[in-house]
Amino acid sequence: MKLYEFMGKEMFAKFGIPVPKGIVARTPAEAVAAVKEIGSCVMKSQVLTGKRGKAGGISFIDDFNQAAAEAEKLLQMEIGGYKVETLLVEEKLQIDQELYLSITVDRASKSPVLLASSQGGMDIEEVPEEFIVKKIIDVFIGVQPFIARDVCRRMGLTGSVAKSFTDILLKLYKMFCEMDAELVEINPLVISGDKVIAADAKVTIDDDSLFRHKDLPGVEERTALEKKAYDLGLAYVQLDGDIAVMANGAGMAMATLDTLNYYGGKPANFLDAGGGAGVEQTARALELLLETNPKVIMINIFGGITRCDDVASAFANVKKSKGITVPVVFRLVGTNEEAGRKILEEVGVHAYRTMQETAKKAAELSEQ
Amino acid sequence: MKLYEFMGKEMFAKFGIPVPKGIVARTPAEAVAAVKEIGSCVMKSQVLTGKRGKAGGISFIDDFNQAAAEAEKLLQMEIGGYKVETLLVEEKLQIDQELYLSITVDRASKSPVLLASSQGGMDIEEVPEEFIVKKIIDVFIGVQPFIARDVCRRMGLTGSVAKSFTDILLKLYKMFCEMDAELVEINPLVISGDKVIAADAKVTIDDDSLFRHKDLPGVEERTALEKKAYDLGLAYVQLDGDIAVMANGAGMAMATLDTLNYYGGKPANFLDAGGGAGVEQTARALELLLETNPKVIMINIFGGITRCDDVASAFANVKKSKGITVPVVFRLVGTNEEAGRKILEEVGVHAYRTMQETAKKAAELSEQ
Amino acid sequence: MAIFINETTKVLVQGITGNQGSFHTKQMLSYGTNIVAGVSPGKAGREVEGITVFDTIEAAKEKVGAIDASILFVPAPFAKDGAFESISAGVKVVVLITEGIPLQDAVSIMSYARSKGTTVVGPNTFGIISSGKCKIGIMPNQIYVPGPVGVVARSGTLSYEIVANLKEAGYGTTTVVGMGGDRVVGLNFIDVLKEFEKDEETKLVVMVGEIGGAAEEEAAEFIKEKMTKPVVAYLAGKSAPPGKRMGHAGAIIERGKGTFEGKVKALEAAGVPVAALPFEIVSLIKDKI
Amino acid sequence: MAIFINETTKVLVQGITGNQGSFHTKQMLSYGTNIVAGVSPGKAGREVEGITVFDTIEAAKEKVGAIDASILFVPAPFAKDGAFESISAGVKVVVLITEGIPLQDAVSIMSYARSKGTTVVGPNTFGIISSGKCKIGIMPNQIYVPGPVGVVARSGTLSYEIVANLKEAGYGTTTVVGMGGDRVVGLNFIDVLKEFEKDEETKLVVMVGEIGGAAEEEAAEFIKEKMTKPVVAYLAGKSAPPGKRMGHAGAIIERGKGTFEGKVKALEAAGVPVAALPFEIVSLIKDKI
Repeated sequence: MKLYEFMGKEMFAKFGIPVPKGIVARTPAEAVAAVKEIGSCVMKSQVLTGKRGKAGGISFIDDFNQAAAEAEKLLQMEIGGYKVETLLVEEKLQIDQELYLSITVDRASKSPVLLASSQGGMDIEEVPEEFIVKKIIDVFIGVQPFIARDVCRRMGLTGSVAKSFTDILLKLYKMFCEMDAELVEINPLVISGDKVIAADAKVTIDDDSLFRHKDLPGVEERTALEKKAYDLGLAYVQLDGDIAVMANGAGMAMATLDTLNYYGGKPANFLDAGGGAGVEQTARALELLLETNPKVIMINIFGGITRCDDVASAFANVKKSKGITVPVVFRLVGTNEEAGRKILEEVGVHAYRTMQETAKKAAELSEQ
Repeated sequence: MKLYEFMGKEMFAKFGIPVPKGIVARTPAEAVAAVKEIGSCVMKSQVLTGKRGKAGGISFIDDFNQAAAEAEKLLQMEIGGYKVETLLVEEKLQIDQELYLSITVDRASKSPVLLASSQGGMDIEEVPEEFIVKKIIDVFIGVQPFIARDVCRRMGLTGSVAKSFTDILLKLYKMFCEMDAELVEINPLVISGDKVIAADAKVTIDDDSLFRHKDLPGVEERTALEKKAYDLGLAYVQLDGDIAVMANGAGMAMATLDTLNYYGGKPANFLDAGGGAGVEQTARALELLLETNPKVIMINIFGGITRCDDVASAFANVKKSKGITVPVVFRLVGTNEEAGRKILEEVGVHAYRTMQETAKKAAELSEQ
Repeated sequence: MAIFINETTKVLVQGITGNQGSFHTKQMLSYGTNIVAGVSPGKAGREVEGITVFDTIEAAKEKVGAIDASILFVPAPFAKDGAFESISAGVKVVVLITEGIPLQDAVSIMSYARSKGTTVVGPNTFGIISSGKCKIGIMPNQIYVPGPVGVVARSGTLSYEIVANLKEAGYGTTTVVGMGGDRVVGLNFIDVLKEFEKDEETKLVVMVGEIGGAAEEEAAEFIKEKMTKPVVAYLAGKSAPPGKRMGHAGAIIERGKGTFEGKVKALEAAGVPVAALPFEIVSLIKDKI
Repeated sequence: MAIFINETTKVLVQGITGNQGSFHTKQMLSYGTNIVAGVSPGKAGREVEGITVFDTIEAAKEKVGAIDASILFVPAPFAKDGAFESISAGVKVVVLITEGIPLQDAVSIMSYARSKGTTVVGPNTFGIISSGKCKIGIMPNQIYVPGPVGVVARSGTLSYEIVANLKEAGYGTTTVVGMGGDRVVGLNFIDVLKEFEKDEETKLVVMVGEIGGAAEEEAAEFIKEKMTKPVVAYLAGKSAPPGKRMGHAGAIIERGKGTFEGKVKALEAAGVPVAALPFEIVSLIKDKI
């Protein structure tokens, strides 16, 4: 779950990481009040995407009279597909240098990895490798002062700036661990006089850990349909074809799309019904697909932890209760296959055995 | 640093470990007031030693009128050499079973070790091995629920008692780590109905860690002289002979006592002047020895990190400023030996080269 | 021979009394897996499919001796504790079926496993199977028959598809390893390729990869330099739109890395033919075995 | 030959700019130790006795390459961080001179060291010296001359005493190891005895123990079963009153264990003659070498 900048900064503040003075505003009137309190400031649109500066989503307010108009303008913007609904009105910082600092998890080493650079700011992705300090963190010892010292050395930080940076780094790692973050990123981390301040905040909390962070406010970046699927425990991505696809397993779902494409079919979605979906969940998944009004439905099940009879029962139930008018092309093999085929036959559906013939049939039907 | 029971229990409470309701009393009047508030209770003398129950240091008060007399009695006791200065007046618990639980550090595995028994209480040291559950803790993962489950299983705890015990164990380990304890011990840990309550508390905080626990109140169990030595950074133990002994290194100090004994000398103390003692500290150590009015002083220095010239200078300074009237037998070899010998000769002291001749001479002088 | 597990492997099932635990215990037993004990806290003394249930692994060890491998059917919030229990008990292969384990729990599990020399399969895996010898996982029994092909896959059902195709074409498998779909998993392609290279029975390896991450690219490097046995690959996700989550946290395409084209290029440069559809694998291996 | 360190060992000094750090750097250099770098945070660019000072070990490694061993003259509150730095940098032998390191810091250091395969000497040790080859510690140079005796001691000055006695009697030493006086130290007698048993130059081993703990008793067991070379011992504390702290946290006599008599009994049963006074060691080894 991605957090908005203002939420990330609230979290920073809670962990003792310095952030600029700021007020959240959801209307132009609130923004004006915020500007009144803060004075010369920067107005930042709160969206779950990067590059908002380049998109015009950040305004500098020197003249108090601009405030209302700027806020209105920003609150009407859409950036990277996200409508701007919230602004963060922040004091303007004196910027002497922009640093970069982040912690995420590295697949290869299976450990947290710390990235830092003395050349932070908008173009961090173009900074040459030699100016990026990378440290793999051993979780048994975490980020220790000696690691911070070496990061400072390589960034060329000394004196009180190094001290403040070290303090921020240690706290950021603590937050990363305690909040189950997937990513914490500060870009830029600003040197302002002898202070070091987090001028931005990009925080992503691991969705799988949310059960132990019940106090966090929810942030939704899914479409309504995707959200519905997520709540059902399904991985769903909307695409622009006309064949609704359900498969179990993400790899299998991808392979199903690949195969459909190969035969000229156009998938309407990616839907991974999950490893251990039972009757109830599978039925919900089917209902979801029906809502999208596809031309054809293709179901591709290779039962492992998913049992073929469960999927077949779910299908039969939905067919009986809701009625399914579009053609359904079914593939069903694996655990409890025979029982599943029998259930399908009872509701008049023949199940194919291979993915090829299923995909081919689905593609053909969608052409009609 | 050993904590009094009442301090240990305050710490338990802070970490969420259940303790009986209790009030600290330092006078009979305070004790009476406490009894008034708590009702039927147990009055426990607060001393830094075990076996106080067997020594009569614990009174059960059922009749309110006994309170003053019992408190007075307890406050006049001395148990294991410790004067009783404080009482803990506690509610009486219904005791269904007494358990034992402790965490300390195991030398051999260099790790924390957890000890638990379903047969807690006064005679824990006589409980057969098979009723003691011992778990070496890997500090990288700490005490995890699976460890607690296995401890409960082996202790025969189930249901809500197992749940409470697990909760206490996890919190006790947290306290052990965060408070830099050398030992945390609960004996007995009482099962009272469906509750589990720490009826006693034995907590020792690592002296070397006190710099990060500045908020802890000090507890002193040293004699005045030992305290003085401790404050000087010296390890000092009073013995009953007449030869004051100073050596550097604990092993060397012990060997010096052994050698003195061998030659019939009687050491008045054990004093390890420490590895890296400088001029100032050595001078303080000497002054300390002079205060004990010994018959002879034996100084046994093998310089390593301790430099012979530093020790000699310290001696010369003290001799010049305070005057030393008792005979001093000096042994001085090792780092900067020649410089040291020269300084000693300037104040008229000859330094021996071997421990044997030094100890022999000291023993002889003490006989005169 | 086989890799990681074989007919002598003594297996323990954690979470054996649950729905999935008991169902798959039955399936594994019927495949011939040597399951020696089950664990479910608070359920000691029960039996599941004839297997005795214990409260803890230590309790099981007291009765049945050392455990070689374990499989966890434990809900995500408790999976770390369960995995720690296995690792701490000296189990050498731990199979984590559980989906949705918090990322940092997975990091902790892998660190602890590394410090103890334990091999972790998963999390979010279908498991591992040495055909005809030992199955520790949730894959459908009937498609795994002994033969010369080693299979290593990121994705479960997709590997079933391919193993079933292989079987129909007359090719059996030595060991099939599911690495797991999560961002942090215990094994990478290289770990498994190394074992296949050493295994005498394995004559050819099929890699089943997907878009996202750099595991396939790193594997390509290893194959080029160290593998003498032929390797073929199938990669899923050719038609996936870039930048969208496709269910596996691992399958996020980030910053241009991990694209289908990049992976194909790397693998082909290492002499690994890449199938763009799963059923093409069979024709790719025909001349090589 | 020698154990743990020898003439090729590249040594780094942590805390080199401090009083003790600079004094002992000079002493070690004059003994012939191959010191390649020093570290003192914030002091990069200085020189101490001709040795370049760096801010961090990583910085030092960039200039001088891999470090084999390090010695810490770092105040107790910062010793854990310093030791972690060495271990993390891949240093294989870390000598912790520092006294008064918090117990749980020592526990963390030892755990981390174990996970990385690092040998820790100390804390609260005089160090380790391979005579005529390499000294990493604070012991007085002049008494260490090459010869056939290996020495392992809990206590520093006491070992000087014995090594000096040996030298005067004409016996030099291979390696002298100070285990350190704290309750938790990196090496125990057995770790060191194993190395001496393997070392060709070592013909006989002197153990210098003291009351408290069970290290001597465990060593006795090991000697009985595994050592072919003769071992003699001196134990300090025969006349120590029971139950009193004698300076080393390690030397507390607890619950009847670790007594002088018990240790002597265990060692003699293992064929190890025990001297009750340090200068008796020389006569004990006369017939054995």
